[in-house]
Amino acid sequence: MLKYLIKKLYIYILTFFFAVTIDWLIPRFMPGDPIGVLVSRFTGLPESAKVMYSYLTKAFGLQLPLWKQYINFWIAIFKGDLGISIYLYPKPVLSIIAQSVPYTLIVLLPAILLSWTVGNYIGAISARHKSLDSSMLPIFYIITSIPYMWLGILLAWALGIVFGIFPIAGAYSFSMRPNWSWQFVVDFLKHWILPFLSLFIVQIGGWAIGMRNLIIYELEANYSRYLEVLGASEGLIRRYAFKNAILPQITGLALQLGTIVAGSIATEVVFAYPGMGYILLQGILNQDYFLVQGVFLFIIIGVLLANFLVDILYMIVDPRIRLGLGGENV
Amino acid sequence: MKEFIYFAFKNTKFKIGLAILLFFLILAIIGPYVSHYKDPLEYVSMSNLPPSRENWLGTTTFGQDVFTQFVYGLRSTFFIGLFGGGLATIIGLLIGFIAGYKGGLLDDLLMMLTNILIVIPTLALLIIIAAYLPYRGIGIQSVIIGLTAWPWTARAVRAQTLSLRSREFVNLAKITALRPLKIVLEEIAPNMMSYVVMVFILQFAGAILAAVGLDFIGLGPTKGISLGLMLQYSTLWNAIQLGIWWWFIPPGLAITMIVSSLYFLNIGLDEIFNPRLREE
Amino acid sequence: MIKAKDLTKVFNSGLLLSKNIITAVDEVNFEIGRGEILALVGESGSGKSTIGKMMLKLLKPSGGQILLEDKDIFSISNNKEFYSRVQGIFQDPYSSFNPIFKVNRIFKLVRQSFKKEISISEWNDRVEEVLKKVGLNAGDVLNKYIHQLSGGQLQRLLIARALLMDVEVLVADEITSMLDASTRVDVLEALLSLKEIGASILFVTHDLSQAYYISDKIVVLYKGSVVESGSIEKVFSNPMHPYTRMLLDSIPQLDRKWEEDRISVEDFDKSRAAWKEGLCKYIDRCSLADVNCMRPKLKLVEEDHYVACVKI
Amino acid sequence: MVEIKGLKIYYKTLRGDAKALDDVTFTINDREILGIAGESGCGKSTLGNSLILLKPPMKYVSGEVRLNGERLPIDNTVEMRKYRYKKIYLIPQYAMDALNPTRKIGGIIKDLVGQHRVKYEEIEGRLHERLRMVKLPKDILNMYPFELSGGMKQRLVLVISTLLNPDLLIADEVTSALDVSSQKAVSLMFKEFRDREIVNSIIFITHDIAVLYQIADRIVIMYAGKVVEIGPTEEIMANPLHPYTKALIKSLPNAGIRHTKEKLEGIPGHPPNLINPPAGCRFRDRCPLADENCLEEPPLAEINKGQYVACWKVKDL
Repeated sequence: MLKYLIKKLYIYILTFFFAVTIDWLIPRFMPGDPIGVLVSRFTGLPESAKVMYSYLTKAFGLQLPLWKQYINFWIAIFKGDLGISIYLYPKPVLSIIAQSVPYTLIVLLPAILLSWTVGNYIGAISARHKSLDSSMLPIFYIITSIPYMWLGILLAWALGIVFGIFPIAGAYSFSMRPNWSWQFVVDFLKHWILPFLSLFIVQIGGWAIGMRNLIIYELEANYSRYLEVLGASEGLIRRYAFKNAILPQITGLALQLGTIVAGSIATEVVFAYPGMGYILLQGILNQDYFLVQGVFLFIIIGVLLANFLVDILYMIVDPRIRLGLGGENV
Repeated sequence: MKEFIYFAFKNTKFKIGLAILLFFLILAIIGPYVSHYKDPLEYVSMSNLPPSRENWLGTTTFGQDVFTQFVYGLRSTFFIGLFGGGLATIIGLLIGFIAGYKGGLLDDLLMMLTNILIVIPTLALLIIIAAYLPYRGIGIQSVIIGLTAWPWTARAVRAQTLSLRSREFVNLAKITALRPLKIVLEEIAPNMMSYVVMVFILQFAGAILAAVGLDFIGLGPTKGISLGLMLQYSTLWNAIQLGIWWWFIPPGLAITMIVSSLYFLNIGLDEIFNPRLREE
Repeated sequence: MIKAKDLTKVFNSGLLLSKNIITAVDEVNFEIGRGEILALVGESGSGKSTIGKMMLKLLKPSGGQILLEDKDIFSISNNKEFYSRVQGIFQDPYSSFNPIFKVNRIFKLVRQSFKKEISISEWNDRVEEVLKKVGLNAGDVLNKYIHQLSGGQLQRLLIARALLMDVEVLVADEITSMLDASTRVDVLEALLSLKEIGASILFVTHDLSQAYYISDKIVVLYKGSVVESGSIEKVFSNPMHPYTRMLLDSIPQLDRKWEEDRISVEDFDKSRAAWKEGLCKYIDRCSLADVNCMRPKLKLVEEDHYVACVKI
Repeated sequence: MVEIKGLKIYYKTLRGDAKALDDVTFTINDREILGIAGESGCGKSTLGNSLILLKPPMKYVSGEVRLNGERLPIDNTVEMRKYRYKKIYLIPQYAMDALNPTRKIGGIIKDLVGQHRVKYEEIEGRLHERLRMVKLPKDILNMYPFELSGGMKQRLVLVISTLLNPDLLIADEVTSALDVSSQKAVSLMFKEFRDREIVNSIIFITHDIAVLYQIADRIVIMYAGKVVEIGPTEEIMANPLHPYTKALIKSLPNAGIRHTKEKLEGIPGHPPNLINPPAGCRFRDRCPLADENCLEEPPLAEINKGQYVACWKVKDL
């Protein structure tokens, strides 16, 4: 069991190292002078451009030899100093991101967990008999093909504008100050429902298809046939099949995290929901390079942590791994 | 091959998928010739006009003709799907073949790289790369999507190569003193042709979705138009609040239909190639 | 003439970090003369297929050598030269042919690799002739896809292929285990025709009756080591090693019934406890075993008959 | 006592119905081990599986099966559930992975037994005793199936399948995937289970006649979906009547034959295509004695006491 954990940790550390290196590499090896490109887009006066230019070169430490820059970069990360944001000058990047992370998590976590459970459940039901399967499967496939942000737009337009039930921008109405009053909570939830709903629906299709295929595979496995031959009821056979089919779905959750996080960025942009995605959009639109770099790192760390948690969960649930005999099939 | 055609046209999922795909393909090809206007970004008439005989899909806030933008956008979407998906499939095939056939340390290293790239959210990677490209055309966008989307293919192709490599006819080829390259190309690859086509279809769909994702957060092509950009502009300029549905519904719908038609094609092909499924 | 000298193969199943070593083949020695069939017999996991694969250079040994006419086969760099003299047939006939081509492609490839100098027409005559030798007629076998033929026919095609190349050594790795009894006999007869042209044949099998039927010498393997070997008449008529004796007892004969008392089943507990370095591998199932059964060496018990057991 | 009359089971395939089992009739007496032998594709597994779980692609055509006089509704899978695991059992060919890998063995047994409203405590004593009989330790119950070796799994499945003392036990190619030593051990255990009256009667299906010679009381030889010969084991081995049985026995090297002393002969040709089988005797085109009246289907006639054969030529011998 320990062997499995060490191997997993080994890959995640390597991945983190790889991601940070890319993050460091890109501005330094991209064609053209990164600072020049940044400053040229900055619409200020000529002198302020010069000031910006010197500030940025110092901030990047471009005058230092490459390997020195690389080490500084790592030190900065561990110290949590991700540089100063240009867009929200002089706020440090770390605090901006720290502010936006809770909003992302409030929408993302419930959406992922609920869509995973509901999607798996529906997938299991649809594998029950042919007629249900042939009608529900196309729907699942259409849902998974919808681009994340378009579903958000549709919901915003339909529920927000045409029926006007829910507000479609921000995390809470401007007149409110965040406090624990009942009134604020209700208002907050009304703003929360649409981004959550769009992220929730768009993922269900993927999980349902995955579970449907896995269940059919398990139902055809020899142990299901043996149970049937021993007069076991349909319910018992399906319960066993579901338990075995859910395992690869757990690893699937870990692998899909990357795409889901990417999807949530787009959804936040649609609803101007002040999560990491929205911050990232502002960073890009304003060429605020440090902010973009910081958000990238946070996403990587978040995804790696989540992956590791899911792996631990998988190890506890799957006896083959826990007893260290079965080869892990991630 | 004859048998394939016979079963293909008996398979409903395959037919539906193909029909939708062809519809949008034809629309993308003949669209620009049929539309009244040549330049999608040109000011043609009043802004926010609903669909009419003059402007089949109405106009945008800038008075541009939505239908012209839509058909040019379709072209770029197919372009990215083809080249981005194609590049990803080729890289995935190469790495999958080498890792699967050679095995040993090379296999471990390549798989390490693949696992890393799978864990990192590809969109985050694209953001960093795209954010720093001074000039972004569709071509460059397909390249960066292709470079980051291959891990799924590599894993699938490696598994397929491993299973084929353990088959005895590969050993028989080895003891007939055939060179490794000949073995891969003549013994293993032909058996995977059906599999490669299905993997390419999935990559094609993946590339389209990735491109839309990038365009939407402002990292799309700096010149020309794409369905993702249409969605971005419409959201940025409050098309939802103003109820200009004809600006954001068609691009999203087109992407969804194209991608789901690709998925249907994929399941259809899977049933056609997999005799066991055909029995039902 | 082919010889295995202290042949060893070790598999490392752990990944980069952890190492757990499995010794599949443990210092095996045997020799096959011209026109001789040697049966390599053992249960699953005894390493017999691994030895077969090493002889075909499909696996590199971790220790020891395989000598073809006293020349280490891994020193013969030119593959064409080696494989023109050493050939193999595998267990699953349906997996030995590339499903998308017709079966006669294997003959075309053989000509391209080894016998380029022979003209196509002359080559086809030779193909026809060897097919007759293995009891197949070209008409209903060539130009067919593999799902149109039976397992027995496919295996005989592979034997015909070896006959075409008049090989010196043939490795037959469990070639009859997937076949029905009736077609199995034709395959064994075809193998005998190869023996007549002077080939040395390694016949890998878990079926002792077939081994007794066609082979001249026998090597009995248990968990990678040789427990008994020698001329087949001697080993079958007076088996010395407890494992060989147990195997021979277990054969469902057609003329006498099983003795019911001597059911020797892997004893669940002892096998785990006994696995210590230096002890005889058969200790967990052996009726004669006691604590100081050290790791035995093969010793001559009678002319052309070796046994590896401390007790004998 | 099990009577099978005129059983016909076909397989649905793309190119039409394969007549896997065509009008098979025989009986299995109480406390008897009946061996069913035949080459691949002769319908023996179809027979075994259809008696207990008749699911597509198998299709019931006609015929009747009676267990102790009571008609078995084999064509109605739901109805049959009452009989499965109480009256009729199957030990499958795929015993190696017949157990759910992610659930403890004790848990599996508890669920299975619970399905038939039998409390685990009631049969716990019997379970431990049976495990001892097949030399499996008691603490196997809280282990997982993937921790056991092939032979052990086979013996465990034998115990699980016979836990509720079945009337009829069907063993489908149980020994073919095993090594020689465990093959003997498992086969003899079947005999012991019958002798200890844990099981009433057993249908032992295998392609290896030699194993049947060791443990079966009577043997049914099948060819291309039809029964060609039935008889007591000693009789069939001593003087087989049907040409196919003769050829089959002659092709086995099990009686310690050397190619130098005595040549074995195979059976030329291969079994007919069951989608449109040849008229009359299906062994016609491979049979050395075949002539024109073999064009008509030979009935399964009783030649001498207890020995049946379906061949015109046998009377003249």
